[in-house]
Amino acid sequence: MADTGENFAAFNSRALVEMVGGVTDEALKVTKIKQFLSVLAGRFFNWAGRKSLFTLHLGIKCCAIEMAAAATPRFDGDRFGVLFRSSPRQSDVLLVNGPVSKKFADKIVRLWEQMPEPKYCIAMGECAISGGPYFQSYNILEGVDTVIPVDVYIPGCPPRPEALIDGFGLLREKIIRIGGAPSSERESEKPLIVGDE
Amino acid sequence: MAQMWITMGPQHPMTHGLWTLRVKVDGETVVDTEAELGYIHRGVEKICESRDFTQVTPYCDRLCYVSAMTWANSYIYAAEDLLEADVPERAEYIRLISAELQRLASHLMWLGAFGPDIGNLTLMTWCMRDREMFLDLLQELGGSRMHYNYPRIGGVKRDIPVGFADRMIAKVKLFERRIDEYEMMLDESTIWLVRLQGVGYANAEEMVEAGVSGPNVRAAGVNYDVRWAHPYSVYDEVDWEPAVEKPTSVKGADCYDRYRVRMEEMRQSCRMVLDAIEKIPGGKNTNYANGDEMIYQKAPTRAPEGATGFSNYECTRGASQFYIQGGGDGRGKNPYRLSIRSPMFITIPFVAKTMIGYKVADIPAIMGSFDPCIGETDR
Amino acid sequence: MDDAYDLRGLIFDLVDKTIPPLLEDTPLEESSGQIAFGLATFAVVNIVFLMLFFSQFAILWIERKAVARMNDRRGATTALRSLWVGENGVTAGEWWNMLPFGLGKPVGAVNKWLNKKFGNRDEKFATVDRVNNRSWMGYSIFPGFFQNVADGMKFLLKEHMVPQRADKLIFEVSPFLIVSSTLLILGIIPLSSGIYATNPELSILYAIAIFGIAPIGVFFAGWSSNNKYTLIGGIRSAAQLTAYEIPLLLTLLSVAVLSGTFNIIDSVHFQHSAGAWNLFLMPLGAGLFLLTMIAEVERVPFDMPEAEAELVEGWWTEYGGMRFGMLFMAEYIRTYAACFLFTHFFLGGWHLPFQGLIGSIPVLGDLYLLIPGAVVVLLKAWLVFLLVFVWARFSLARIRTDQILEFGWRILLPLAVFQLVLSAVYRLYLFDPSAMDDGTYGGTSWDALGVPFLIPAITTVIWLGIFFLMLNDEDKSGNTERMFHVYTDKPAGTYVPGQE
Amino acid sequence: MGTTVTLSQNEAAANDCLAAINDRFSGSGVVASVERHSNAKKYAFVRITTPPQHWQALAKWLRFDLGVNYCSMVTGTHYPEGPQERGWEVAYHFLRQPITDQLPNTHTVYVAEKLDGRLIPMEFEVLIPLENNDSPTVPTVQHIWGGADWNEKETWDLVGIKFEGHKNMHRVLNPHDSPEGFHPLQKQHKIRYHDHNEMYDDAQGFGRKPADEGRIK
Repeated sequence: MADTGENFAAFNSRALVEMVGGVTDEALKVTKIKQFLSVLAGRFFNWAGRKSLFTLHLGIKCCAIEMAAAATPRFDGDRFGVLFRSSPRQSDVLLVNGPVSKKFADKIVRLWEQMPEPKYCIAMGECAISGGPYFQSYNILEGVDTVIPVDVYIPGCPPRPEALIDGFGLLREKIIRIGGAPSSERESEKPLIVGDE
Repeated sequence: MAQMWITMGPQHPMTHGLWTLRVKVDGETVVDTEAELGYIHRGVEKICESRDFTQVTPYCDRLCYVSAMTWANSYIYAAEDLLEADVPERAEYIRLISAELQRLASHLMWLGAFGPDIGNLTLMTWCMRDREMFLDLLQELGGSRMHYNYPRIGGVKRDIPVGFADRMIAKVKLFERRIDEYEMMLDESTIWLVRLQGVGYANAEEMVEAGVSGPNVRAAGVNYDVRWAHPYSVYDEVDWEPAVEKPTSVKGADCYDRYRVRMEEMRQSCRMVLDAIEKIPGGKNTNYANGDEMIYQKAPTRAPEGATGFSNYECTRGASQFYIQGGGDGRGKNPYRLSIRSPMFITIPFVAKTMIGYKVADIPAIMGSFDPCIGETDR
Repeated sequence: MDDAYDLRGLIFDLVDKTIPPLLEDTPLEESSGQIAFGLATFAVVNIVFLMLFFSQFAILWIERKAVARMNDRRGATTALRSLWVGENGVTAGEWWNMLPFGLGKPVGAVNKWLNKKFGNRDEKFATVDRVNNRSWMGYSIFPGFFQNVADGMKFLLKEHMVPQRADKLIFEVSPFLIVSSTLLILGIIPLSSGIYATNPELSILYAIAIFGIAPIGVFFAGWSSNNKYTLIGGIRSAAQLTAYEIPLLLTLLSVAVLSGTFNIIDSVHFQHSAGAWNLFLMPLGAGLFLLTMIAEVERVPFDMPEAEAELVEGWWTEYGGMRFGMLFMAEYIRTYAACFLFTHFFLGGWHLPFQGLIGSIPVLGDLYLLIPGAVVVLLKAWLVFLLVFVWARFSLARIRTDQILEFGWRILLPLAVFQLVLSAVYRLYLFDPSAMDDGTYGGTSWDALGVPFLIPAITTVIWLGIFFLMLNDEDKSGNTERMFHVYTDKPAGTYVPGQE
Repeated sequence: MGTTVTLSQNEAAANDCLAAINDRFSGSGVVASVERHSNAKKYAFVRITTPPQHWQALAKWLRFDLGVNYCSMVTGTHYPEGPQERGWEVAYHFLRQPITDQLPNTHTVYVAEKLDGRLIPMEFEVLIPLENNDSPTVPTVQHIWGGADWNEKETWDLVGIKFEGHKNMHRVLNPHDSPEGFHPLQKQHKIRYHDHNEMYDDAQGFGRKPADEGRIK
């Protein structure tokens, strides 16, 4: 500590904290504990986050039936930890499975805002992607991505439950990369499309 | 506790879709209700005015997401009325079989969704498991799991595949035993009975007055079934009887009656398809090529201005009706106006008023027993 | 009979032998006894708590897999293998190579060898196996066990949200109220006579008192969320828990009357030394206990407070993230504690089934008696959980609130009083205190007229008879008209319009 | 099988209804006829055309004297280029269902062959042409058939035909905050991309030209 004109007689807690911090930093740098922690805990939490995707129990239209079928004996989404919760507070994934009408647009944004970060949005079916067969309608938005950022698109009208399961697989791939980044900070990450080679 | 309004929906497990039920409760008792629809109003009627008559079928498939085949058939009969098309008898039989298979799948979906309403989660997976059998059969016909685009004006898209008959008979016979299994699981459970019996009374005359139709009315002892009153396909040639329930109270049918009548309808559908597949003209194991005159007769594609077509069809939830006016697009290629009558659009406001006086916990039971489908409601 | 494996004694002995010599000639020498006691208690409490807590993952797993089987599904298959294998061909990063100093290299090598040697069964099924998390020659080990670990850890990641108009303080406090009071239950639950954290004299009363705290937290949580669903859920919960607390208390009182003690461990000892488990002496009490306990832990068919059909998720609708995770965990701990209490009160705790009979066979009996008490208790508790709680949850529907309350006040309460009187009669007139024996083979206090085990046998037979009579009666009296009366089985044409 | 209503019964009932209507309303502008569907079994139904001023009287008579107890659908149509007397049209569809009072534990199985008179199920179609102006108005039948209630709400919401005397009229399918006077099924409203219909003229898609590139979003 160089002589900078400070009063050395008085107990300088700030300097003490700095000194201790410096020593700790040095120790961390030498032992690379931070790296250990970030690698081990980061990998582990990433694994947990992508293996346990609770989906909001929201049924809009046809694809909702395929969503339900994906949870039933033949397809069994529970194998991959996909569960359906009724409360948006306890969900990670917003599965938009139908056309978003003008009346429902602000409601779905509200549901999205009620979900805690990190949260993901899957647009399932043509209606949610682009309006689908109803793209000419006076009451239907041209895709849910006009109001909510979408992570994975699952085309089909409706997509089969296998495609939905594949969509969750793609979402897990994406989570490997983005981890728990909040939804507002993934603008650069381009959305994935099921079946897009 | 003071009275308060609770808004159930649009995202709510009870709604089976996207609509809002506003309930005024006094403690646990429902005092007043209000139904709010239109969350997935897609303007199908408007879009169809710019589609030609063949292109309307996929939109009708997508009207109700659990009974696509019956809704497409319903439209096809209206279009055939408008365009004066003739249908080969084999095609009528195939339509009957496909519609009844769809009815089985739809009622299974209803039972599966009704289970969690009451709190029985296993019922859901069991019913969906059995529903897959019928989806597989319909997939053999239409090529898709849910929206088949199968009937054509003047026939059907393609014939039943070879071996379809045997597979169908085996599955339907298996399913007839499964119905007994469900009834054993449900009817012998006291909890199931105390939750359903005496809840959600709806009187026959009130319901007819309000415009409710289908199994919901037949549960109250009304012997009216479109298949019986205005038989449109070959329903007068196959072996079946309308399933009519005998209500136990002057107040009409309760949830249990509606549950029973749907179980019985499933039995009747099984009986019907088993009979129809034997009676089908041309033989059950022959496969005619696409467009063969046994299954398809070419129909005119244009309708003059002023011509109208109307169909009254027994869908899985009640009488669905189409009213088409020809002469759109200047050349008669499109419908000028296509109007759809959805049974659930009438039923949901009625059911909302039915709940008054019951407990909050009865709302899902009552609503589920009427089998709401919002796709057809909002159109 | 005391369990042969006395963990508590072992640790106390160890500490008593090591600590006082260490402290000799130090200022702490005088209080070395207290220090040793404190250290030993600390160790024992931690060990027992960790054992109870981590064995709880087993019941989560049991429920998930058993439910899947009942639903004709496969159930969760998540295995730890996906940690390094990744998803859909995107590897999760070879994290062992990212660790500094190459410390992870051996792990990587072992992994590589395992995957190569015992990985996917067939190259052709590589995708299938990866998707299904099959990790050992095409099979998975404990499939889905780590799903609950993943769920729990994910809750830690989630954002903490408080509704804007919620009562923030109470909203934040009530999960801790529920969780902390629930964890206190684990303190008095013995895994065997040698493995327990503490053993207060009146531990039965303590358990009931602790069970009674959580409803307050539930009501707070429901009220403070400022949501109508949670409010209704909280009120339903308060009403239901109050209604079922009293039959539960009376049932436990009848257990205490029969065994003559308010202590859990003593009551387990009593069952063995008197010669019969309480289950066979008071089947009615066992049934009452299970019913009230299902209601207390709010599971189907008594799960009205969180009925997801009409109240979205009941009183915890507004909780997300780790708060929700903790509430979820607390509910399972309560269930687990209920299973343990049933095991101790009615299934003879750590005593083996037919311990006297099988234990007296020369060689086999000795082997039989070697089974540790803690294992017996855990197995019994898991079995109770599987056969009662899980089975009921996924085969029954839920009862309406008014029906729940009516059932509680008008049926369970009188039955509980009746059971109390009955057990007093058993204790006073049928019990033979002189024949009690705390040995390996148990006593013969419940013999009568010279016939061994006459009283439990007769009691069980009578109650089973009543049960089956009521079961059959229900089917017959329950308005057969009502059951199957759709009229299509008769041909149309038998009736004329307007007439029956 | 004998379980269904036959064509001859249907024909007879339709003629009876026609005779009754002509008997009661002849000369008042109410025109009735028996028509046949040209699909399926070619069942007959009764088509009635009435001016709006006689509609409520006709409705009450249909409901209470002829036993038409079921209002199934209401369709409004807009003819902007139609004649002056038929710029709008409301089509009501009714069913006559055989209903009797139900006592507890009883039910009625109607035997199709034995049905006669009022009990034979019958379809009715009532057409009400309206004048070609900006505010088409028709008297409501909400109080006569409960089933007409929400159907009329929907017709007002989508087509914009006012039902005079309808209580509690509000939007049902369109959002509540839709602009005043927005009724999407009127013909002046076009659907999105309505001028790109050429790609739908060719069902197979062979001649699909990228003509609409740049114009579609």
